[in-house]
Amino acid sequence: MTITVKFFARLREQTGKAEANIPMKANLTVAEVWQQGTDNMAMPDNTLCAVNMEYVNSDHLVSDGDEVAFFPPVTGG
Amino acid sequence: MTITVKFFARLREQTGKAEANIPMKANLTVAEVWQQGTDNMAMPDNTLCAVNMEYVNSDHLVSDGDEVAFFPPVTGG
Amino acid sequence: MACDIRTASFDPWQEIQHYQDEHLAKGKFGATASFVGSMRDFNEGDDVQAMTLEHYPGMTESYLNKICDEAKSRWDIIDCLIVHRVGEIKPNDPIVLTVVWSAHRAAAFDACRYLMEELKSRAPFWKKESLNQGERWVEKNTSG
Amino acid sequence: MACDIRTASFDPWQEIQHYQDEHLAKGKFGATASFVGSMRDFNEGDDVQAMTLEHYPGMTESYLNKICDEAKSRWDIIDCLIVHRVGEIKPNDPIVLTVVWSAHRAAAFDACRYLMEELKSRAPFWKKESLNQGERWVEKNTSG
Repeated sequence: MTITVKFFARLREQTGKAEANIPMKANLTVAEVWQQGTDNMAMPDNTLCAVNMEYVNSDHLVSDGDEVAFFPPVTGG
Repeated sequence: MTITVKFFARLREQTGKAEANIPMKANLTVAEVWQQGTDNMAMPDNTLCAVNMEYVNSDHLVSDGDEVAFFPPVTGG
Repeated sequence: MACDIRTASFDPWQEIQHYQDEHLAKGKFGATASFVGSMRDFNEGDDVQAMTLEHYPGMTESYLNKICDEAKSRWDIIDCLIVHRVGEIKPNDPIVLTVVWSAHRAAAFDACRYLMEELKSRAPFWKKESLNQGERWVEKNTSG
Repeated sequence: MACDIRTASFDPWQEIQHYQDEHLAKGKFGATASFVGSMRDFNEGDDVQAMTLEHYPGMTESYLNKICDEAKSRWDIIDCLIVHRVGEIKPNDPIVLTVVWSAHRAAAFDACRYLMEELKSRAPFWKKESLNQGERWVEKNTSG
């Protein structure tokens, strides 16, 4: 009954971790996953969120076993 | 005191020649160069004209020593 | 259709030739549009010594494939290829290659540009530049 | 900047590599857009065995250079290259290569496409196809 949380790039450096696990509970949103995964750090304005490798909004509800990722604007290419 | 006339591609085949020389005279237009160079063949509708390797209209006046070229729509690339 | 993430330097022109030899039927395509993005030694007023490219393994590949599928459904193209570098990169190194093969040129041009624009805005990669003064994350991609 | 007419088959990817090695300063360009037009074995409903490409020596080179100059004045590009084949051509042979190098991608994409569109509409080349039933001139280029 856990959610895997991943942080990339600048957010990995700011949170000081690449990955965390938090307990699953009912009606958990991506924004709440951020709060629990970061001990209530403020989420930077331009943060992008993905659940199971698909982009979602921060009010998206997670399910048990989901992988939730947070990262800054992408800069590839 | 001559004009060099060149025909390319389908027009070379239709006129039966790649090149001709016609005498220069005053107020000679590109259209008249065609007539003299082809023994009064009708100029195909989509014919392109160039004088000294620059596109011109058929009413362009030629000068002594000019190279006048006639060719169909271009199909390179 | 192929989307590759590379951890070592690649030669974009050899990539195109190899992919074409293996996957494209001779005489069936008339247009090949390609784009290579390579590392400049100068950005936003500063000399850049090197760059580190990070990605999200799994999601990156998934989005590159998604973008290729979208291009194939929007334009009449025969095949497409994306190669993208990650890890430590030096100036002049190729970073990204996008290639589209089609019968006629408009589809190849349009789809090749689409691949690049979508990759730049959606594929999870992040660049960190090494400058004389230290390191800095590239803030965001400009629209093309 | 170079515009070459070739009477023998050429390898577009080697052309790009060689030109780049000789003429482009490393680390100064970030974008390379290219287009290759190659011969298909099928056109307007018929199998095509071969093709003969005629040009107007002198005027063709002059127009290719003019088109490159126009691209350089319209967009912020670093360099460009056009290679075009003439003579007897077989299916799958490259016919034309256009390449543009620039700092940023929009200029490279725009200028590369401009080179192709202008070449197709203004450079004096003519194609004659060899079919099973005999030969035919290609009537006109379609707009891209």
